[in-house]
Amino acid sequence: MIEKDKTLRTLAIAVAIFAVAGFFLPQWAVFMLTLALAKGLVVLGLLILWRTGLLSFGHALFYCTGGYAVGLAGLWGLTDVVALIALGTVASILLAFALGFLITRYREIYFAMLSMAFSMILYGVLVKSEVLGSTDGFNISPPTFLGVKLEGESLTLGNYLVTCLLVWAAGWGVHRYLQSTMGHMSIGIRDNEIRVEYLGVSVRRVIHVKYVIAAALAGAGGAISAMVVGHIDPDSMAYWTVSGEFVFVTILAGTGSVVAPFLGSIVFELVRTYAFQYTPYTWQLILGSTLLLLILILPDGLWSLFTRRKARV
Amino acid sequence: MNIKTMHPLSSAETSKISTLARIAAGLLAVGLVFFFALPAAAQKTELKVGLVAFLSGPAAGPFGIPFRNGAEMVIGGINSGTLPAPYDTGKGIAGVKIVTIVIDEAGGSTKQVTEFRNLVQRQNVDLVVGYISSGDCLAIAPVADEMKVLTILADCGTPRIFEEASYKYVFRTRPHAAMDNISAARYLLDKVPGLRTYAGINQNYAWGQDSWRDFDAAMQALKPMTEATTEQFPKIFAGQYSSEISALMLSQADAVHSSLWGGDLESFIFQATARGLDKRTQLVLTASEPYMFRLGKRMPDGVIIGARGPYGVFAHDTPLNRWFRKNYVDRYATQPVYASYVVGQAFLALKQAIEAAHAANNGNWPSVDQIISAMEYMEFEAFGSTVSMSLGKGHQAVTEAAVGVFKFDVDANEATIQDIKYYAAECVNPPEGISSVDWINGGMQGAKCN
Amino acid sequence: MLTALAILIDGLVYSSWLFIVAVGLSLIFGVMKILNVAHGSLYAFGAYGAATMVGIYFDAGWAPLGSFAMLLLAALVMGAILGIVLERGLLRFVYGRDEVIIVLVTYAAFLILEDVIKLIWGVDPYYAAQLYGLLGMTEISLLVFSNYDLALIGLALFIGGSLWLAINRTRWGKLLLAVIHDREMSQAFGINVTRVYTVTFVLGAVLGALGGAFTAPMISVTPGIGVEVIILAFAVVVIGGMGSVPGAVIGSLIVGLSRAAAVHLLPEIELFVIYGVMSLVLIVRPQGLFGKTAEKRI
Amino acid sequence: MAAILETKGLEKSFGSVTAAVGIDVAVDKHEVVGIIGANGAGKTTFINMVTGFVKPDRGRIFFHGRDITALSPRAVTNLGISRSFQIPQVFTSASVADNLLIALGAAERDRFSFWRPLRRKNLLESAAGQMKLFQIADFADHTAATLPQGIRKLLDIAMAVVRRPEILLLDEPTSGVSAEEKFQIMDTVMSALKAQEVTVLFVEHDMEIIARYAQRVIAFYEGTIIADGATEEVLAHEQVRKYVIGEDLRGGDSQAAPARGNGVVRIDKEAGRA
Repeated sequence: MIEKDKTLRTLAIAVAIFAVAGFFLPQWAVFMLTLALAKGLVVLGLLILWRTGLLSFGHALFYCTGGYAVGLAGLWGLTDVVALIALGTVASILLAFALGFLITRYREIYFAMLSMAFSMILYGVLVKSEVLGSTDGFNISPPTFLGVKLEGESLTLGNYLVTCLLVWAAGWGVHRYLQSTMGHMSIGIRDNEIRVEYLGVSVRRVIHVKYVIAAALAGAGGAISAMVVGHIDPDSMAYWTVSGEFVFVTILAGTGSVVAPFLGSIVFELVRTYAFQYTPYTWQLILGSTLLLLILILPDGLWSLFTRRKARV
Repeated sequence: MNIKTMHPLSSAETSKISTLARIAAGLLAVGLVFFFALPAAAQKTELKVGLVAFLSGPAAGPFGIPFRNGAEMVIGGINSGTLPAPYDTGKGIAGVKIVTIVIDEAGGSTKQVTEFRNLVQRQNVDLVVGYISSGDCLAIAPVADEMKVLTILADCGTPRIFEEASYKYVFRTRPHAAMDNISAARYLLDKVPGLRTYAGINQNYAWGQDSWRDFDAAMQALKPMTEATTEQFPKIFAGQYSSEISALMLSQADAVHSSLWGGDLESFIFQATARGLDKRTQLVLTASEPYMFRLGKRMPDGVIIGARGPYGVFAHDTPLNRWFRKNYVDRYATQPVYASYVVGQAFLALKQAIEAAHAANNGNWPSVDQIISAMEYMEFEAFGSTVSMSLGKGHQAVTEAAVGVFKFDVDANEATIQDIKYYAAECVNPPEGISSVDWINGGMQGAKCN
Repeated sequence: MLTALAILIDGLVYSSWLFIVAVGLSLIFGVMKILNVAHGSLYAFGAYGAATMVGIYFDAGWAPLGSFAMLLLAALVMGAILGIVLERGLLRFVYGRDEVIIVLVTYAAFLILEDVIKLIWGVDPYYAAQLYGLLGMTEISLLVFSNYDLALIGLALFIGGSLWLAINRTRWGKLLLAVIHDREMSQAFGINVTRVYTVTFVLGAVLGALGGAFTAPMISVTPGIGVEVIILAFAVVVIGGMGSVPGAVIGSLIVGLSRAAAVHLLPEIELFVIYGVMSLVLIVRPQGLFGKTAEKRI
Repeated sequence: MAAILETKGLEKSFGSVTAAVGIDVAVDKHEVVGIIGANGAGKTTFINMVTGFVKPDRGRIFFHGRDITALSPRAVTNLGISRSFQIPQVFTSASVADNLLIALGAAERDRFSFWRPLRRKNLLESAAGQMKLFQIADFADHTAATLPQGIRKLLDIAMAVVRRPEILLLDEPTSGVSAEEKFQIMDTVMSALKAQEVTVLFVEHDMEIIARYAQRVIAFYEGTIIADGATEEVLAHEQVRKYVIGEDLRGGDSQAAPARGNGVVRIDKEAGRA
């Protein structure tokens, strides 16, 4: 009755393949993959929430918090890659923990819209912060790796390998969590909160934990993006369209596996960049049509490509 | 949201390794193809330029498309060798033709950094010209240095780029935005000598905030007894200014400063004139030149207009400018605006610098470092006026500034500018080594005005 | 005193505009439970259509006042065409799917329509400003108001009133209420739900386009105007309560008046006002002011 | 023997509708109590109040002498009072086995419930055992949304029982189930519960089922208890027959409705506590 769960093996092998590929792939691809994986971390957090029936239209709040935490730490001279990612994650966790007391009362569209309102308030604050460069944002110096300063290609590769490692760790942890009792409580809360309460479990507390985990992942993703891009500004980190993109990738990817968010994120990034390159004047049309087709053909997300065959058997 | 499409617990987490491995292998293959498709360095046959400008969104109409048009036309002139002197040195740049790869600037700095890398490493461009948004310029500059790619920031305004850092591979061939507001303040005080109060309406983002800060500071530096009555910061792309206009009316300021651009500026003008704001106060619109022809008689007479430099109607009447205007109007059936001018200016700078380096390199195609040395502290003739790369260790251009007053010539049915005043570069730009903000706040020490 | 008057009038004008822009979104959500992101595109198409038709009208040299009919006509044509294309050509294939999926479908449609606008009208601005000044201005001491703006208040009242009558006093309205209340039951009673959906969506689309058409004279119609409107409309609808027409009225009033107050009294916070108000309302009343929560029977 | 569950003077109204007035109930360990009453008599409200879903306007509820009136459903559940629902409250998109697994996982109250896998050997075995006990093992892999009503009811009850509660409140365990299935379901439930020595309160419309399974019966009428005692006696009680069972008692003098609150008939209380 216990099926052999291969997800962790798949994850480890995939991450290993990607990490090794980083040594051979062209620079632009490594950079793009780094960003796609960083955003995949954010989407992984949204996956946890979405399994619970909650969608945050304001998850950029934590992505941005992670990014700005790194930016501010950089201004104070902190450059170590591990410390920076940890800092971005912790900043998001603290914020989510505080907001969680409020937002866990909300469901459905109200959860989505209140999240969005929070993220837009942060956006407003940043736009008003001329010290932080307002909408122009500011630059961040490249991170150091345990005291070692890398440059050029090795910097790109270093960032990428750290990201791969984090993706593996996050995927592993989230998978364990999703397989746990509390992870499975997602389905319970989504289907029937009353029953969950009558099982003696606090729905709000479970959601609070999930919200904090999702925020931590988004904070880590934001921290990586900020370090890798070397620049942060509110428009590309906190605006509602950024959150919208995360939601889009979440649905596009599907919730079948912790690997799905990364796959979805990479596919999205590839579609977008090639639409940018080949149809600079109508890339939105191409992107929109592609996504529309994917939604219509694969209602359960890209991941259903890998599970459908099994379901038929 | 009731999500019905979840996978049951028991079957979700088991996927086939083989399929996943196939994806990874596929991605790897795609990457490798591009990797080996890298062309080997050979005799220079073409100069591949990445051109980045807004092609979608609200900034496409006022900036992006005129920018791209200006680039297209000037590149055409360079490639066919039809530019007038001093650029009549044969076809192309040192005989090499320019080809472009155009990218949309929409989507924020993160996407732009990604696409910049793609341009350089996937598309193998030799250099990149573009960027209208200051945020994008700030983000791109360190990446360009890291990747050692010559990059010309052609249009963005923020002084911060070379005031906060210095770059080797990055140049900005247009002056930064501080002079727009300094010259506007000087002009306003000349035109309205008894001015006591002024107000502002600027978009609530970096550009608007910086513009107002510079203008306000310049006014205080030039005439300390004046006073700002209200500072309005509507959201960018809000389009609705009825409340702000009421607030401006109630403030009864002698003048209203605005750095609005594009659709926001036009909407503001419609709404302000429909309520007679232009009759009660002196409007100072620092970035409004691009819209005067299109708006025509809908632009109220007497408005103080800037073009962010000696461009458009402020451009000096030289053979270069005549060539530029004629070809532009012939080709696009519309007047060139400052976005068209500044991108043309960037390509002129490239032509002069590369050809100088080419000559110094005994007629061989110069290295990037040689081009950079040629461009640093270079002075060159552009379509609007003379440009000196005198700030930012030779990487930041300055020019003179120009301001005038709008008048719609009813008889000729034409938008015109009167009382044009030019301000020498040293009058409206800080000297090397001090930030614009500090310079203005410090009373603009050492400004040399004619 | 004058400031108070300015806040009131500016607030009412802005509220009226918001209401006209948002009510179609609220209607569609109320009946179909679809959060239509493409509402912004409908707004943009309405504005472009109006600017185009007003331009043609003035070029033809007809009586200027008749140009107002062009705004209505543009909204009807654009709303009807796009409404039918979106509903019949796209949305009906995803009915019954998860709400989020439908939101994303409309988001994709929005992306596509953004470029379609560019393909049809290019990136240069269009104006319908000729008729903005036609109605003249009203002067109150230091303040001058455009009569066109003031007329928007009347238009909003008219639209709100007509909708209220249509929903509460007509047969169609009763069908609508039945479908809102219980879709399956309505179907069982022989109501043609498919038709109600199509009619509702087209009506909502026309209202969205109407918002754009009547905004066109006061703005420069450029690419991207739809993006800004979506969020505003969402906020209004969420504050008022999803799917409630009276809620849209109150939501618009709250946002409009607080924004006007901010502009006059504390311009620094203008950017936060709408989100601040939205958060406050949601914190106090999670379902919005007029929203209903379904008690779960156990 | 002291009552493990006791309510004193519970009152509740929803707007103008009075759902409970002066409800005093005491239940002893291992009792099997049937609750009867017409629709709207306040039976479900009683269960909702006891399990914390509805707060009484007045009155107190004690569990082992501890006041649990203000507690949430979650807290009440954690004290050992479980319930089932008239409309089964299950996780519709999960399989029957997973429904039980989740319930079992929740029952563990494990500090590492965010980390330890749910699909563990002991939990899987417990779930299998529970399914066997409730005779729903054949449906283990079926999604709950697709189950026949009877099976869903059993699942709902099974989920309530995995916590091994001291008291189980069943809200109409056989409503919506065909007449043939009713006894089968009740047999299954009751034998399963007997195995776990649970005190049971169950709301039921069907007097045959009441007669067969309840040791004691409480009859509700318009928010009050009109009878409480041994099953046969209550069922035979005149007012119960008239107002609850709905028999036409011609010639009786009971045309007047029973008095509220104070007219409780305690029929042979001791008999009910056999």
